[in-house]
Amino acid sequence: MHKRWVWTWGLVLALCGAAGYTGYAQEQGVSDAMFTVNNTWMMVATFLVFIMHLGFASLEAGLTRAKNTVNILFKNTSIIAIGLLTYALCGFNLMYPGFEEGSAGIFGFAGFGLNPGVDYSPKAYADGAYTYWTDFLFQGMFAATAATIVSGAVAERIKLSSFLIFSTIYVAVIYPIAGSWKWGGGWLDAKGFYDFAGSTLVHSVGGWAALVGVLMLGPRIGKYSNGSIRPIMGHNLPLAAIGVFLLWLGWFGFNGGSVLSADPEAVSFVLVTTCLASAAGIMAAITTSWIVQKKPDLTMALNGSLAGLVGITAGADVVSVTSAIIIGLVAGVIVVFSVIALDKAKLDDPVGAISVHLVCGVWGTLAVGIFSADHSIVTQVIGIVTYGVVCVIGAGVLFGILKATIGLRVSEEEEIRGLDISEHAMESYAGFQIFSVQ
Amino acid sequence: MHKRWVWTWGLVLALCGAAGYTGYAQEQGVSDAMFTVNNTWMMVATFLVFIMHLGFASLEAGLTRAKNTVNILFKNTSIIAIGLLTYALCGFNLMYPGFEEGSAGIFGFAGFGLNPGVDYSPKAYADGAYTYWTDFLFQGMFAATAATIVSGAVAERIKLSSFLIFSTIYVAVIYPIAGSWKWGGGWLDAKGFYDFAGSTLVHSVGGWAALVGVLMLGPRIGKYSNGSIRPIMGHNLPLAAIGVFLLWLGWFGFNGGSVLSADPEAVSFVLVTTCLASAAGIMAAITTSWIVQKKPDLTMALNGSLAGLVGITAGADVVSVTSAIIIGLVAGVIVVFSVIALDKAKLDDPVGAISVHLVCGVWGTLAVGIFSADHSIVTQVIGIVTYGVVCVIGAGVLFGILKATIGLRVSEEEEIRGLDISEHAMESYAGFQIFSVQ
Amino acid sequence: MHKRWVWTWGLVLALCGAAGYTGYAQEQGVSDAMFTVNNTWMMVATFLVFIMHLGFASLEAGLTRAKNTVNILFKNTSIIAIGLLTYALCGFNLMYPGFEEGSAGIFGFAGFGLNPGVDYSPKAYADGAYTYWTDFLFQGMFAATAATIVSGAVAERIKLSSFLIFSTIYVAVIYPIAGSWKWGGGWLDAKGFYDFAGSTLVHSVGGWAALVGVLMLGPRIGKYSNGSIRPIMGHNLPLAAIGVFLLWLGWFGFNGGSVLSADPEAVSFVLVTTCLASAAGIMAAITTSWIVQKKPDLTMALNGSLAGLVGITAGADVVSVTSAIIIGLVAGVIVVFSVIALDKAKLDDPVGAISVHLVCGVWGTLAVGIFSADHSIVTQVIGIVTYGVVCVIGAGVLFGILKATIGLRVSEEEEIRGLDISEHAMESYAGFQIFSVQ
Amino acid sequence: MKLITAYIQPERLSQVKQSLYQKEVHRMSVTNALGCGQQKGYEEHYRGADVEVNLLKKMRLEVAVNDEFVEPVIEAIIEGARTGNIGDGKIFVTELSDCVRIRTGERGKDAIGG
Amino acid sequence: MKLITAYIQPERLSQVKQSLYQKEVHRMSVTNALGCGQQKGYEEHYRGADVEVNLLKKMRLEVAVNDEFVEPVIEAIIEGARTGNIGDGKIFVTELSDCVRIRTGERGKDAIGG
Amino acid sequence: MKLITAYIQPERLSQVKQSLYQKEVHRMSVTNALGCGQQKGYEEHYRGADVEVNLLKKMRLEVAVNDEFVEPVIEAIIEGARTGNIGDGKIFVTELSDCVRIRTGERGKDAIGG
Ligand SMILES: Nc1ncnc2c1ncn2[C@@H]1O[C@H](COP(=O)(O)OP(=O)(O)O)[C@@H](O)[C@H]1O
Ligand SMILES: Nc1ncnc2c1ncn2[C@@H]1O[C@H](COP(=O)(O)OP(=O)(O)O)[C@@H](O)[C@H]1O
Ligand SMILES: Nc1ncnc2c1ncn2[C@@H]1O[C@H](COP(=O)(O)OP(=O)(O)O)[C@@H](O)[C@H]1O
Repeated sequence: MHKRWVWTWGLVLALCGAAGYTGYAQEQGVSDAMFTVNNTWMMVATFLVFIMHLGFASLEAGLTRAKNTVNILFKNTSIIAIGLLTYALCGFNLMYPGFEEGSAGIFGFAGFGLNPGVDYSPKAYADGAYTYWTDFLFQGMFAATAATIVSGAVAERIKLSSFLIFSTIYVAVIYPIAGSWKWGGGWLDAKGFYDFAGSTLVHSVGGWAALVGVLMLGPRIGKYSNGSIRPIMGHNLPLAAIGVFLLWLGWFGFNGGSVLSADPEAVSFVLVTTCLASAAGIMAAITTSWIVQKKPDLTMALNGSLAGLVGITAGADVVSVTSAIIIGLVAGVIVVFSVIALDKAKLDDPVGAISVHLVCGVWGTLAVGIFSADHSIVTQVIGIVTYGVVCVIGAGVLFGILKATIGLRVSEEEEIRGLDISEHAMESYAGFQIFSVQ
Repeated sequence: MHKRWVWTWGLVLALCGAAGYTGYAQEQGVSDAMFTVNNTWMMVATFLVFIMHLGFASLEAGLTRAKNTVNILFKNTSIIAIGLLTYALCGFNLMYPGFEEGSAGIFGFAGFGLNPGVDYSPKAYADGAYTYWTDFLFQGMFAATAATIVSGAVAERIKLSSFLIFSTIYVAVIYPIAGSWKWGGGWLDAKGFYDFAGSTLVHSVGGWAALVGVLMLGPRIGKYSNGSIRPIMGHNLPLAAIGVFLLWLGWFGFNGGSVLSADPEAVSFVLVTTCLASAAGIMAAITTSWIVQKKPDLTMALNGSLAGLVGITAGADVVSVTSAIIIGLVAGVIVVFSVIALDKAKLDDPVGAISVHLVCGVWGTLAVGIFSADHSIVTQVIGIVTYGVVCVIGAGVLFGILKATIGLRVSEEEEIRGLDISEHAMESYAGFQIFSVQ
Repeated sequence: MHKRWVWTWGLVLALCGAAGYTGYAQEQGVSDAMFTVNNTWMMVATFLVFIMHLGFASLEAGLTRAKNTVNILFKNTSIIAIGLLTYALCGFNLMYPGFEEGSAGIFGFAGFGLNPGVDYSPKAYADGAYTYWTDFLFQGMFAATAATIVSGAVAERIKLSSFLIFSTIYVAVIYPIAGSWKWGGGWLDAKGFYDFAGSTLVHSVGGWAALVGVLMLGPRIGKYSNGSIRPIMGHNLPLAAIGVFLLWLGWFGFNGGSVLSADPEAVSFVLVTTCLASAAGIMAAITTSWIVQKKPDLTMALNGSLAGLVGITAGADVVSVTSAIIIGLVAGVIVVFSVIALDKAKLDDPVGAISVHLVCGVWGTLAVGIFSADHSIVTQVIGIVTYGVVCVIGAGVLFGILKATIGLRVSEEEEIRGLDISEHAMESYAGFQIFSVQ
Repeated sequence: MKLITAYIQPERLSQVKQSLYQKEVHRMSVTNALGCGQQKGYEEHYRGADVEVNLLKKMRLEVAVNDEFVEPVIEAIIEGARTGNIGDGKIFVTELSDCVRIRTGERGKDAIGG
Repeated sequence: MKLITAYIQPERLSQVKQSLYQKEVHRMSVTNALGCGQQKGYEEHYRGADVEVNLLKKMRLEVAVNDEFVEPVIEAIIEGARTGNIGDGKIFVTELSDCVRIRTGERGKDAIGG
Repeated sequence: MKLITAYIQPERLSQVKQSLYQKEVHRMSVTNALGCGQQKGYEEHYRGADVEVNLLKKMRLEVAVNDEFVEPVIEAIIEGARTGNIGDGKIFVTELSDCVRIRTGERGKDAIGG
């Protein structure tokens, strides 16, 4: 069975070579100890990606109002469950269907359920990089993040049931099929499109759906009134900050794990570009917001970190340290202007998901073509456009059917009272005096 | 000295064999690198179990009232300290006293303090799986969790001093002695009782004490009045959600570390069953609560995750993926009905500890007998009953003595004002306007 | 290029030998697998140190007022970005300038930017312990912590711009130069001064600056009025508790990673001394505060944990288990009295940073001389005094220039309204009714 | 018309509401307040320093009623709030010159109730 | 002088402020309150048990005015707060015996306004 | 009997309590409020958009007193709350028809104090 690592491996080796490091990885078979350390690393990376779900939950809850917090936490708790279960049921085998090498596959399906196969040998499965089970779990943790990205953008007004149905289908079918074109060894991979850890395959895929969701839902009541923008402030910025730090932590696994082995040079280099891009994103967003908004905005600093991280994700292993910093700086500037521009366009995205994941995801994917001599910007654009078209159509059709049937949005009264009471009949902070005039 | 790994090892190997994987682990001596990676993995697992203490603290604080938050945080901070210190003093050597192989031991004690012995060789200690120090720390982190489970159930009304005395003795003496019967290679182990990572040895042991505590303390003032149940809502659901995600994260180490080596196939398989059981628990609890309570309850979704995790803990390495999902689903249904039933029985457990840890702990232990052909349900019942009897008696005597001497419960006035003010003279959220009519 | 590991290595080996463990590490070249596991461990340690920044942010925010929370989160988010970027720019090469062996170096600089050099071989770089990139990132995560320590002490009244300028220079220049004297193989290292993981090099270096900052800023308005101390309570103790648990978690990497390889015996032993010191610190602080303050103080219990951790940091690898517990106990007692004494001296340190990091940092460094036969207390005192003098002067000059130019402190009106509104024009808990009469 | 303002212990609120319902009074407004009176406060300790807290949590009730309801409402509040302990609270009665129902614009006696 | 106290829906506050500004009334005090009236409450569910919530979030406005401003202020509040739905709120008017501006010590009519 | 209601700056509360204690007034009730008056508000910025905040945090004091205490209480509040800056606050005095102590059922003048 073809797995993602096969395609990535060559580039990792190329990088290692470039950095003056050749050696053990080329050996025919790795030692038992090497297999074990590789797999241990991939499991650690899995944990880190797992904790990103808490990061998203915290960030989204923190940047929205207290009357919708239960709802957001509920969605995020459901999504990780839905994501893992559907990935086990079909997602994994849709994303890695085992296209013939060089076949430019578009659709494949290796069957329902988890099954390593009769001739499964843990060590041989991925040439000693990880076991079948680790492979599934690592990829499964990725899958759910795409839906989580949507969650933040449509927060505070989407109907719970519609959101859950949307997420289930998006994550079970659309994400893995689209993913198979590159990581599954399909046609975009054959074309030379490059996306190391998912600026496009994960973040933009989530971001496009977020954009469609925001367009079809419309803004929250009171956000744009009489032509002016009335900010709706997040209710708990420490929670938002916890979210961002946990997301950064998770990114060590998201990018570091995408090396798909514990290769010391490759992984540690990726971690350095990842961290420096995040740091650069923070500084750029701070500076930009300080100049543009007159005061330094914490939420922009936090978004800046994520912008840098999303930006570096496509090319973390193929750009230089300096390029990584530049990618982060640009992402940090972009994210501030994008947030402001979307607001001007009356696209109401409470947490900045579109700016962070879609806009910076596109930027990061382009950046591979700009900063890496080995990749063509044209191919990158082809990949970006492909995912854009497919995701917009996919999300549009899904949201459209839901809108026409059970409805997408809660009633005005429910929205004003808050989704916690109307959808869950619960409060998130019982006893606290929380008053909101919005 | 006998250590837990000896008994578990055989089963891990059996599983590996079953999964078509044979190999390196049987070698006489593992390589230095293998020793190092095994030990590194076990240290990572230790960190993960450590962070469960923050998970418990957050969950318990989140599901109770703001006027008792300092008290809960204080208890959880104390317990980890008490747990580690007493485990170093005597717990470790009570739990792993080095019973003669096949001796069906009941009580043994290897002496006070930590001492690897004069002929200690790190690599030989556990055949290259981990060092003496890692062994102690990993097991020590487990020990304290048993007491933490009690903490949540008796919250908002137990006297701080009584709780601290109870926990110290329970964790220093009762938990390790009971644990020695299985993990220490004692008589229950000889009988073939199976509990992979502690559905019974940790969770039920905590859960039984929680049940006894709840029975002896009585409900919080105002919970059951005029024959009806008046819910006392948790004050901070984001905190509760953080707690559950951290607990799930910790479970990667709790179960994954219980393989007691970094064996790639065994550990990664255990992580997959663990995660899928948790995901299934969430979905089952959501569905059940949506049907039974008419609205989807976030706290039930969170409890569902833990229910699935506790349920899979006894058999994570010996059941199939499908069985793991079934175990999780059943646990998720059970936990909702158990919470409701306990409330009907006027057993006031603010955080659902009895339902999650005791009820699902029992279910998980039984499930090994049901879903694994290699284990007998009769032996599993013997184990469950044994621990039930011993823990109920042990906790009953301890709580009884405390009740008769210094008293178990704070005064009515102290309870109404809140334990934060009455026990600690502090507030947890100074400046916030928090009003509670309970 | 000389790196920190060279100097530490000898001691680690000495310890290993002492513990009856000899072996693989002395081999000429380590295997690829060993290199990979070593590097994987160091990367995990890096993540753990990273998460300390979230720990600091949470603790500091939790122990101060809600009206300054955005400001604190903003500072902490900036610092990690500033720390990593300046460490890449110059810090790393100032701290590890490659002093000639035995040259008793005072100042060296290996040039701007990151560059592993033309003859870089990942495995040869640190004899198979970690790559150049891991080395940079691990050390970079350390660097930023020194500035973060200051952040808490000067909170709620320092001007944002002044703080950011101070931190940038302190972390980019003073911390690495001072660090080079010991870890960079400079003159204090040659003298035999010992500081395993930074009781002095990190914690005291931060603590001295904190002390200078507190002295030059003066107390918060209303803290000391009419000769009496009016406590200004932290607004969110769950957040503070999250912070401390995350800091403890981070310390597994801070101390465990300072072994600078995955050596099973050395690392696991360090983790045991670290954890037991923390546990002892908690119990001692609880007991002391219960006696002295009449009620058990949660914030003291939390500070006790950190006190124990800071105390053990200098000697975690060279003291016995029993000594570690004693060091922790003493630290736990010291921290309570230090907090009270500083308050009596009208030194207003909102989070206890001076007591935890400076006082216990000094204690921990002394303790190496007391509890380890291999180290001289005189040399330890020389080291302590050196760092004290240099940091006090360095921080004093920096703060002095800032005070004379742009000013150190916000206006009285800004302080009363809160830095969140005055510096950032944002609230941290929009909608919550938060009233403070201070 | 009168405006009755009462300060009661928070934990008595549901009891007081019950008593008012029994007197057919279904309209009221509640605010959180802090009260200082004969009731002893308590000490808080924080990091070695003490502070005396004498503003205790109370609930403030406001009920606007027509004159014939004044005594029944006072009785109902007393019935629901009295425990016999210091700190039970106080009731204040002031004259109400006018009352308007925003929804309908009704004024005076009709606006107060039903 | 009169003291006008109004309970309104929280989300109408900015509208009411706008209307008051248009009548040149720039001074007011706002408190959070919970109100119980004709408006139906809602049920909360928590871990299998239900609880009826009938204290709904309201804003309490206090505006002290000279007599000639009473009617304009009432009108302005109605204009800003009325949606026509149950729960729109109530306005209570009481007599004010005196008014003091703390900063200057001014008394009576002069202290109320500008 | 009179009901004295004062809006003051939050940070002056302990000062005001002190002054009242000196006049032997030990009973009062405090509520959090937001005030809008002559005092300038401030701008908040959030994610690129601005919002003008002109409801500033205030403390609302209520003191019920017998007539002879009215002037001393007003003086005490002024003494404790005055800084001379805009925003110092206002005091409103209304007539109190009755007062009841819930614990004892006492009425009128006796119920107010001690
Ligand atoms: N004169 C007063 N003015 C304003 N509020 C008062 C006054 N007297 C009592 N209160 C309120 O009533 C509450 C109860 O009063 P307290 O003197 O403690 O109890 P009791 O009336 O039973 O002796 C106080 O906390 C305060 O909120
Ligand atoms: N008699 C009253 N006394 C005190 N508050 C009242 C009274 N009547 C109404 N209120 C306040 O006004 C709010 C709106 O009243 P409600 O009866 O729900 O609406 P409407 O007046 O439109 O019928 C209530 O929630 C309550 O806060
Ligand atoms: N007419 C009024 N009605 C209600 N509250 C008022 C009135 N005038 C002032 N206040 C309250 O007093 C506070 C202080 O008033 P402000 O005009 O800012 O200061 P000053 O009285 O010193 O000029 C306001 O924030 C508001 O809470």
